[in-house]
Amino acid sequence: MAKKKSDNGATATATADNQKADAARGDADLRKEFLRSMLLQRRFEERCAEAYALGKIGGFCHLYIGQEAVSTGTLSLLRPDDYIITTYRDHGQALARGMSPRAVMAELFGRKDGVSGGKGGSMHLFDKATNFLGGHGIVGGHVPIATGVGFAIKYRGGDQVCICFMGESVVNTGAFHEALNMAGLWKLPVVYIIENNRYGMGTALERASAIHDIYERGAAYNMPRAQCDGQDVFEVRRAVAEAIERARTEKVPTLLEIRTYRFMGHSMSDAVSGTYRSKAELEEHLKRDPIILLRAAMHDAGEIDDAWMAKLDEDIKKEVQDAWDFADQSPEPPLEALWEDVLVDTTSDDVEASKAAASA
Amino acid sequence: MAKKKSDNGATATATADNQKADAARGDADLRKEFLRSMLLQRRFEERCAEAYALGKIGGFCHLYIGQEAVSTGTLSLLRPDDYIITTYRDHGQALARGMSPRAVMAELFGRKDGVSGGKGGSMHLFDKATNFLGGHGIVGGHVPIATGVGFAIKYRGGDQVCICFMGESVVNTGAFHEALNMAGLWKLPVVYIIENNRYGMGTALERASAIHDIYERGAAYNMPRAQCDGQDVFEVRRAVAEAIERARTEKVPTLLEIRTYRFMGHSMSDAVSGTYRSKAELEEHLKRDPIILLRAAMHDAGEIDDAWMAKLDEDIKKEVQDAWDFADQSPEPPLEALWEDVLVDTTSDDVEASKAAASA
Amino acid sequence: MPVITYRDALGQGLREEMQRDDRVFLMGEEVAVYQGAYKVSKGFLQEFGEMRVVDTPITELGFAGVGVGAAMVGLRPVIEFMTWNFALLAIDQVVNVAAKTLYMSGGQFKMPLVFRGPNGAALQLAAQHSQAWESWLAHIPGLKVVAPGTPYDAKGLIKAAVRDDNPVIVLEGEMLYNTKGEVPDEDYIVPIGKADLKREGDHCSIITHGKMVLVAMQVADTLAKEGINVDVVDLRTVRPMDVEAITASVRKTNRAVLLEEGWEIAGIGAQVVDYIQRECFDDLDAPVVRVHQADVPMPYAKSLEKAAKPDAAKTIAAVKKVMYID
Amino acid sequence: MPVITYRDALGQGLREEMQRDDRVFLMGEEVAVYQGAYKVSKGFLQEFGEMRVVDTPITELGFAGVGVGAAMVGLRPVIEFMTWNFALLAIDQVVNVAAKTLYMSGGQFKMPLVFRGPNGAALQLAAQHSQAWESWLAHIPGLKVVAPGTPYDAKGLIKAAVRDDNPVIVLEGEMLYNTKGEVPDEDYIVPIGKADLKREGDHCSIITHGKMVLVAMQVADTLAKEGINVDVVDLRTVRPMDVEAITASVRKTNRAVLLEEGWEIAGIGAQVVDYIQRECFDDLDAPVVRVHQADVPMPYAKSLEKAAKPDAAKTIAAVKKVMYID
Ligand SMILES: Cc1ncc(C[n+]2csc(CCOP(=O)(O)OP(=O)(O)O)c2C)c(N)n1
Ligand SMILES: Cc1ncc(C[n+]2csc(CCOP(=O)(O)OP(=O)(O)O)c2C)c(N)n1
Ligand SMILES: [Mg+2]
Ligand SMILES: [Mg+2]
Repeated sequence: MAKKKSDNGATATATADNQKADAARGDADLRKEFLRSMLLQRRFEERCAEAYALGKIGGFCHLYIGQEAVSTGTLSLLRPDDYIITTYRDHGQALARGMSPRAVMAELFGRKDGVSGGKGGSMHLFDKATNFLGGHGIVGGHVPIATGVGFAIKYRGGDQVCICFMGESVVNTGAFHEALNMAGLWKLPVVYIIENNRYGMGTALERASAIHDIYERGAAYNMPRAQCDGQDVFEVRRAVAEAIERARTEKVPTLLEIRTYRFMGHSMSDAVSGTYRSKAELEEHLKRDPIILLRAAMHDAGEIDDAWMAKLDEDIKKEVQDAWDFADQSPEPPLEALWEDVLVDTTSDDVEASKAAASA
Repeated sequence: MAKKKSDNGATATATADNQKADAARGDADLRKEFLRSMLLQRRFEERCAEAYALGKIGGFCHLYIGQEAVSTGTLSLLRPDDYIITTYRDHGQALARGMSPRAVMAELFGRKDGVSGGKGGSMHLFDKATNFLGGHGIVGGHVPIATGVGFAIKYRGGDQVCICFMGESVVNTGAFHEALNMAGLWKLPVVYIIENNRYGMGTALERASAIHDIYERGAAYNMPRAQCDGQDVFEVRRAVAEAIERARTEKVPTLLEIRTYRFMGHSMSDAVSGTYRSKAELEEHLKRDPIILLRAAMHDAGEIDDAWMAKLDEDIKKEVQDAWDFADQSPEPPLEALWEDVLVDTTSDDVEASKAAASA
Repeated sequence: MPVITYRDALGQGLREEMQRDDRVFLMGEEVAVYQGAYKVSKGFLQEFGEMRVVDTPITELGFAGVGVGAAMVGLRPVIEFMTWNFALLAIDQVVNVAAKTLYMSGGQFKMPLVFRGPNGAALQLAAQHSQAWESWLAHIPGLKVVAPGTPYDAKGLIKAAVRDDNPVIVLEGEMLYNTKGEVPDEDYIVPIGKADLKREGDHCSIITHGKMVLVAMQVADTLAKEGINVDVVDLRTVRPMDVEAITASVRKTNRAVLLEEGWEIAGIGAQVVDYIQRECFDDLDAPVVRVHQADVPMPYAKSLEKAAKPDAAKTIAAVKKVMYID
Repeated sequence: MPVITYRDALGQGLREEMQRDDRVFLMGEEVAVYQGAYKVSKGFLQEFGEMRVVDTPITELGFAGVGVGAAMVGLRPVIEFMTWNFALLAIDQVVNVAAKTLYMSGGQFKMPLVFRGPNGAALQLAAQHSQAWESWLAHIPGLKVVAPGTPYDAKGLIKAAVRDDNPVIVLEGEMLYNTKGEVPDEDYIVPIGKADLKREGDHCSIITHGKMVLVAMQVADTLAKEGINVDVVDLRTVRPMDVEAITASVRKTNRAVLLEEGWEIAGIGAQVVDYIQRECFDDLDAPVVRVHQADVPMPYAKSLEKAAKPDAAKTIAAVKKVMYID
């Protein structure tokens, strides 16, 4: 499963590959940062499950547990002015991008201090400050938007990139096809990242896609493409770094399939295993928990010990508890908010002023 | 341009290929039939242009001139119980399928005796008797319908096939992608035929698709695929025969790109050349007029002479004139027809009777 | 009579139709292995097999078209949209093909096809997942559109929909699936196009459909205690609409409140207002009042969502308004 | 004042906005090399280059989404749909993203985006190409929807649309492109949300928008000869609607005819009826009468098409009906 395939990119020599792998590992500080980032997501999601059971979070809620190496590995590479867009399974990415756990939790609680003012909820985290272009609820719907962001970058002659996360089911949607064709045609700086967790709700990839190595769909769009292991944060980082580099310098999009697994049900109403996947399958995958893998590697390398780890876990639990408390104390949005944000009251009459406002 | 590529099908030996090519040529009678079929389409379309100029045909009208070898080569292979579905550029295929020129012309004139009762017009020829499932106006919209027909054939355990014609622009639409993925996934007996006439309105293929050998899109759907010359009716017949055989016996869909050219403008309001293609390019392509190519081959083989050809042309002109006269004399649909056919008044309450009615 | 849920009533109706007619099949996302996103098709895969209970990739446009194609050549597909919000992606097939093919083909190709799934808001699903599409669908000639509000009507209408030789839209409700009611075990049909007077009263007509029927009944109960007796006209079908039932009620009560789940502008209620002013101009004692979702995308926060939705309190206020009570 | 076509008025307005603001670009099928399917963007490619005048593949859903993405990060896209019929394929982006992102993001991401193109029937284009979508689009909170009926309004509204920081739908008309009218050379805006009293009279209000404005003006001329003087209220914007202009006119004339191009059920006219009965209940001397397309898919045959479409004769009959003249 973890084997790496790469087509149409630079045909890397073994040495170059090793160099990249080293770069992807970063230094010990960075590795600690990875661990912190992944563990924060994990603990955050665990508390979300709890809050959901208590009725503090409502609606649909999709946890990211098991996939943390993808967000952490990817977002560790981004500049502040790069863009991210994703699906309803967005908590982990929001945190990895640096959104405050308080504001994210407050959003999930539907409160005024939530990132989206309590109006978006779990599926619709948005944050202008970090160029986080949302959590989107329609499967495939955000992929053309990513292409549009890539278009805007090219239009302005910038060297930003746009990262577009999606589940593996998305590759069967018309929106994906239309969006990737345009990105391939126009050479837009977008990295399309498929988080292939093997299931779209209860439908296994093999029952939904006519091909199973779905990164190969990139060929239809003349797009560099690759597949990598999503449980190894270094491997994610290496593969994404390559794609980002290509986008930033060569202005070429990439389709990257990252193979991961979701450890929880699809959403809060879905059992962890049973109908469509067996307990045995789940347990097999739990062995490749990305946090455990990284922790073990660092432990073996002597970079961390049990005490350090315990302390980290404690700190993070505190941080998440703080987020919970903050969210719990944040007020409900005022009733007037119902009528706000339907439309804005502004125009671009003064072009220069409005440009300045937009870039602010 | 005319070179043949084939992937993922049986890797044919040269001998087998030759045999197939021979079979595709048929006997002299069949070749005469081909010529007749293509010439009928050509003359019919020429008169449509005239009728359009006279205001007898209204709305959008897309002529098939230049592409006749595709319809003739393909439909010569179908059984009466096979299905055809196509786009708004449907006159040639309707005739090649055996719909009466009278009923087709009457439809274009918007008359009561038209195949669709005057309600469909040029873009919406339908004929239940020949399993002609329409002319469709939304680019890409009919491709999922073809997949549905394939599904129905499989559902009933039949050995029919469904032929789905489309322009090359269609391969960029989401509908195409979704439909072909399902056909590849479920192994449905559909032959998807791209009539690649190089332009979608004024947009050259290369400006719309990230890849230029568009039959390769089939790989994304694990679908056998091939490319062939569409100006040579034998070549069309050979390639389509292979695909139909595969659909009928192996129940496997095929994506076939047939490279052709449209000799007229996109529709009646579009100039033949100028804005998006040069006169020189057009003239180059006119040299490979499918009718002239076939006529020359038969002439060279001594199968026909000038007198035979003149007679054929005269007969066909008469037939088309007869269709025109018929259409001209056919009454306008009665005003009550406005309110008919919005809904039917029937139900499937008596299942057996309604099954019998459906298959009748 | 057995008391079962709306979910099971739909399932029972569908199952009976699949048993009696082997041309009927169910297709959609998660209908088979997963037993239905909302479990309407629980046990179907086991009973009917994978050719008749078909899981699709996430391709609303594509599988709606598959339904159209299969219907054109003689099958009777039931296409499930996991929710009608996602059906926007397929709306071209619904509107441009399913609704028009009979007409464009001069009556040659009928379209015995059902598109069904939950419509409207559930709880805190936010803007993209909380939309009620009946006025859009009712706008389109060539479709029939039903919106059952009770288990009885759900079974009867789904069966009528499957048997109808036209494309029928069935709008269900996520919030309705668990509601219970009496549903006969036997084979019966609720005719498409017929409203149902669910409650009789002289003071005012509440005209509604689908999920809001429950709210209207609740309102009727509450008002009855205050001595106000209302007609509850459940349209059941929003296209074609039972104009006679509407006008008969309004001619009796001389007052009407229109209650619907969706947005105001060009909603179903607007059309009913038009029928009423056209047919009952001299009968009306007060302007018709409409109750509907606030004219905003649905917010996530619980309090805001509640404020956005039509409910019993708003409906009671509307009834009192048309009765000039305050 | 120069007299130019509706087509050129749109082109002029768009060109001026592209000149004044380099964030504005035009994208769609055939807008560049082909000079526009209906030539609205004639010369644009030459003037603004291929980065600002962008031909797309046939991917309505895709390029609508590209517009959304570009708008979210600060550009001001103008997305052309070759016709609004094809926009059904993109409606998910229009409704679920363009209209909702500001709200869902709690006000963070505005959406300065124009979706434009011809709407409604032309001549004999048959069912799939002859549909008027204003009631669908007006149904959706988060959108503004304009439908200019004259060259003057076309230029003024397209400019207002481009400058607006919200998603604005511009419904043009294939049959309008060649119509002519006075259009100032200079920079001006027609405010979104304001109706225009295009003709004054005391006997009846004809309330309409878009392509039907021409028909209404023709009707007004004809009726004037018979001594019947009508108000012609051109809504210009169908969302948000200028309710005041509607009620002011109806309070004066006490009679209203609603003329629209689209289908009846839950059409724009139904909503206007609702506003009128709500606001002018005691002012009305007769039920409002609506004129609209026959409730059928559009047929191809010339005679049937004519019978299906709303026109002057039908409108005159409606005016006479509300005036109890026969
Ligand atoms: C167009 C559309 N259809 C259906 C749904 C319902 N739905 C939500 S998530 C989901 C599965 C998506 O799976 P995948 O893309 O693999 O992402 P994952 O949930 O595994 O992260 C489905 C069917 C939807 N939101 N949008
Ligand atoms: C969804 C959609 N978008 C746009 C159009 C307008 N349109 C009609 S034909 C056409 C070009 C199609 O080209 P192609 O598929 O190559 O077929 P050809 O006309 O060359 O036969 C376009 C853009 C349409 N009918 N449907
Ligand atoms: Mg998945
Ligand atoms: Mg073409």
